Amino acid sequence: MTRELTGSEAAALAEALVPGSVARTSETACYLKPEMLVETLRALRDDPAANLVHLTNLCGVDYWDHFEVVYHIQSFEKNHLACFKVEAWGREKPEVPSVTPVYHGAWMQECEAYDLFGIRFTGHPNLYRILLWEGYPGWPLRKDFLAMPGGLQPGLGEFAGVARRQEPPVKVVE
Amino acid sequence: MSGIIKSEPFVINIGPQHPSTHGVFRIKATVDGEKVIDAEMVMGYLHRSMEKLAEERTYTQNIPFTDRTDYLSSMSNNLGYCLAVEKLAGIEVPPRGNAIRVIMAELQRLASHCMAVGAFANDTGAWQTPVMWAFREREKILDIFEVTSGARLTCNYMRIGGVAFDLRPEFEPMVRRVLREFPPFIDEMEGLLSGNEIFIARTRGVGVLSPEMAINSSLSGPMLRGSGIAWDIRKADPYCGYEQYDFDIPIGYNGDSYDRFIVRLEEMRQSLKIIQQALDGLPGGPFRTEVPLALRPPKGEAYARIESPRGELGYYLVSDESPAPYRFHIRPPSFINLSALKEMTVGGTVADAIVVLGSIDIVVGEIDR
Amino acid sequence: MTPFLVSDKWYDIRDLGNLSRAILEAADRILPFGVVYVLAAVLGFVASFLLFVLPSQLFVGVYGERRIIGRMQSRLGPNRVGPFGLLQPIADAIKLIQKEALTPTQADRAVMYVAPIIFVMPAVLLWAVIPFGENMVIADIPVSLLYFLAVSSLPVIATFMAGWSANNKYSLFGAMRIVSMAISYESPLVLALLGAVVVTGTISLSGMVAWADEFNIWMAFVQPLALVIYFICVSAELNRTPVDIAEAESEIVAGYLTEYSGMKWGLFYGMDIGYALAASGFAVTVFLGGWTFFGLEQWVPGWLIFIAKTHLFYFLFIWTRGTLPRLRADQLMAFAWKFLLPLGVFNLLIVSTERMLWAEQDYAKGLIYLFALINIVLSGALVYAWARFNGYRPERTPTRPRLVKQVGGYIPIEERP
Amino acid sequence: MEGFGPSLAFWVLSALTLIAAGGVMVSRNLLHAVLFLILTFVGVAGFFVLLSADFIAMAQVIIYVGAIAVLVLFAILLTPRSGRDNGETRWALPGILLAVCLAAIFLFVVHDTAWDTVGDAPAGLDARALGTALLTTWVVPFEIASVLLTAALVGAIMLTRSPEEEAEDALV
Repeated sequence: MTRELTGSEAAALAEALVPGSVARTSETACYLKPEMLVETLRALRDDPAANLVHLTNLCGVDYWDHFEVVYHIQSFEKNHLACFKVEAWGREKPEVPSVTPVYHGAWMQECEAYDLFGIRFTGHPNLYRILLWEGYPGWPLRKDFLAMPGGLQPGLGEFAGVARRQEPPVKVVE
Repeated sequence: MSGIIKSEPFVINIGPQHPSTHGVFRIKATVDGEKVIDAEMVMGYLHRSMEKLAEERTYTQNIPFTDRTDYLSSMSNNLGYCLAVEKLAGIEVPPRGNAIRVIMAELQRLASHCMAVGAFANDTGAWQTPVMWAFREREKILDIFEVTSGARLTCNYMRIGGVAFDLRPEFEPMVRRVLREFPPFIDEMEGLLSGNEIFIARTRGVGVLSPEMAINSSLSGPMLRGSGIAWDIRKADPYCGYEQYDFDIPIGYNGDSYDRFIVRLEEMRQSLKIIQQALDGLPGGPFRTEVPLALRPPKGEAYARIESPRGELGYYLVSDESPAPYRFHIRPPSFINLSALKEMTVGGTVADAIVVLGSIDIVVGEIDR
Repeated sequence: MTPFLVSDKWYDIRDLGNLSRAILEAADRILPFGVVYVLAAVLGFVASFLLFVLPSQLFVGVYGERRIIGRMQSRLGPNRVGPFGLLQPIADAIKLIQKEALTPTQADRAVMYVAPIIFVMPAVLLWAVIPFGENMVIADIPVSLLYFLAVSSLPVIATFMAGWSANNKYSLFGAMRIVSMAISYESPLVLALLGAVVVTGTISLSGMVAWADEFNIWMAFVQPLALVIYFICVSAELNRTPVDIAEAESEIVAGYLTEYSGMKWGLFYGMDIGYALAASGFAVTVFLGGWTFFGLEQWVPGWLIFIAKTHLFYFLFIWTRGTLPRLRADQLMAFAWKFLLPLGVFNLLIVSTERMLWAEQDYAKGLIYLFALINIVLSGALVYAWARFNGYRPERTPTRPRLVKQVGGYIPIEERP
Repeated sequence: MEGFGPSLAFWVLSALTLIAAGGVMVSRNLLHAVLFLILTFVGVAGFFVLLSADFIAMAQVIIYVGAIAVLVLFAILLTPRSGRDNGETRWALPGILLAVCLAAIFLFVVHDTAWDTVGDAPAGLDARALGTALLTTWVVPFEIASVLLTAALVGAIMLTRSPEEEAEDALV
């Protein structure tokens, strides 16, 4: 059974290798500081105790006021899975360092996150819109993409017994 | 010769409409004569923005979407999604439901690998015969799906908390027939292709992927196992009670296209073994835990993954206590398996690039989602 | 010498040659000098088209091949149009004629139009020299073997024109591959046939059949290696499936045919089968005793035996097409230059030595059977030895993957069993 | 060369060969020129057939159409400069001079030859007689013909060389 590391366990691993790299922890994830992300992940990959060699999943999440990039990294030999997160603030030009130098497999997933969320991965060798075409207006997976006025969600409102989503904490610039 | 004869590199588009891309997928290959010197992938022709659509629908309504991502293994996709929702909401599945899920997932693996093996042989130039033979066997499995779920390709059979319907009485004899008739077919394919000199000449040493490269490129499934890495989520992170079944993980030798092919063939044998055990010990009882139609999982996030025929299929869900997922992310195995395509194709010929693409076994619906 | 006619009766149905000969001789008495040659040529062309190209292409090729391959692929094949789907080729032809034959804007229009025509002509011309019965040969020229080789080198030009003119990169690939293939495979092909020429001492196809009849042995037994080399080379030149790199549909879509449609495509498709049949007929004539069958031709019309043999040989083409994967272009070239060509040279050496010994024994009939035995053994030994010499070893690596119970990281390859 | 059929064939073949030869000269496209050249070769082979020289005709088609023309096509496919047109070059003047000289010689030969009609083909043309003739009496021309193929191969490779490579070789 794969051991899913809790946020604090992952933070302990990261903190032991690169002190001061952890911003905060949650129950399931460890938030890393963006500026130390690449360094930390490289250390975690190369360290035999952590042995986080396989970047399984990378995706972006839009939390209205900030974006999170989620990294699920696993070890084959230790058979554990850790979840790291990086926050990118600002809707205009969110930036996260690219982990492509550490995990080659990240390049396509970062392209996808860039394509759908508009998160720029600095240091990526070839960041382009992988699924949509160049010049596509907007970033489709952002919560404010094609949103209705007043935060109304298309589709859900007609479902019986379903309340509308809460108002966005940040005023969306139309 | 290459020193004397000079040729101009030019760009050749393999795809979007090409017999060997198995869908609308395009490799922009720069070739020098027949040699590929650069390869760039262009995708998104089938992009439907499923992840956005899923944010507008309830958890149950999203199950049919997962059919349409990897349309060659809809059962596995349903299963992965349902597991993620169950993990998020803390729902237990009854033992009968789990056993049915295992049987279905393994049948789906057989069907999908049939397709993969046949299409791969077709890509090497065997004129339709292997793919027709594989289709003949796949039909039997699709018939089982039709009897059970009413659909052959997009089954929409799994539900949160179990499966949609109980098994019909015809189900068991049909599966027994598959168990009886599949091993000779696999042996036949093995005899036809694994020992074929031309097939070996075409695939051995083509698209070699070192284990370091395979791990670092986030590959999964037969791609990873072909490179000699013992990793299978059914063993490493058992779900649906896979820990009770006895099976082996086939791994390859040096990670070329041939190894990936024989790994798939062997996986079919292991799948039959699992189906046999699951069918023999099929428990009674309920097949589904009742869950509310508008399920509201507690706030949080969950990442659940299964071993789909193409590799690690993960679903990352974020819930905000509303009936629709706040974030719905698929970790598609064939999309991520492509990340080493350039490394595998550059240096070979155009014909090799086709073989490598066939050995990855992509499904474009899953790449573009 | 064989008699000029099997019998003097023109209505002897064992031999169609009598009938046509009688008609032509009668015509020669009426018509001015020379016209009868033109008439004979036209008649021969029409007759060979009707007798061989049309039925072979339509029924043996399109229908038979599709039915047999369908059988191999565990499906039914065409069975809807007419009884047993027999009219399927006609339905296909009607469909193809109705289809628009597209020409890309940037294509070289003239060359693209001319290419299918040039492709069709040699397919019909090839039948002129093949004897399909005693005296049943349209043009019994003394250098018919060379004629066959000369005419069969023309379709390469046509396919090259088709590939180059379409202005499509896939087509250009196909054109490039077919030209390099023609260069590579022509030499072993000629070397293999040279062996047959050395043994029989004639370059006339009728002479070869007569030789087989006289010595009661097929060339295939005297020179099995030459037959194998001929079969491989001719498959390569005709783009049959194990070596159809010029129109590899899974790699370069359809090669030189990518931009063709309608009946222009249909001509290429149909004539491909026509060439394969002509090559089968040629192989039967040179290697398998032509229209003779160890005395059976006394009772059965020779052309019936010939057609039966031709179609049985053609079955080999269908069989390989239905079963084998395709080789890569560079592997194919290497195979021609490194394997077939030296083998052809060795074969020629052996055959020449035997011929010399044979001449000293005044062409004793018994000796040729001994040579056949020696050659069959030698061929196997030669292929084995040359493969060993080239460093080829059969695969020793197990074709089954390793099986492990436990997950973990990379498992290094231990000693292979 | 008597009778209606052979005469007709002669004139048709003459027209075909001359038109094709003219096409080689005037076509601007390198590949069209080669295709016209092939047509010329086929026409010349037809002349040999008319002269009852079957073997030479077949050899003409096999060697020139089957081998040399295919080699030239191969070279054109590989050359980066195949797109160039077959236009004016600085070799035009020497070429014209050479052509005039050649034409003069031919005219001289044509004028001085006693044109007898050729009889029938030698009756027993078998492989042995042919081989004996080629390897005893005509061994020198036979070997020269094989040099021709080598020359075609070398020429095909030379066609594909770029100016930079030629400059590199000149330095060595």
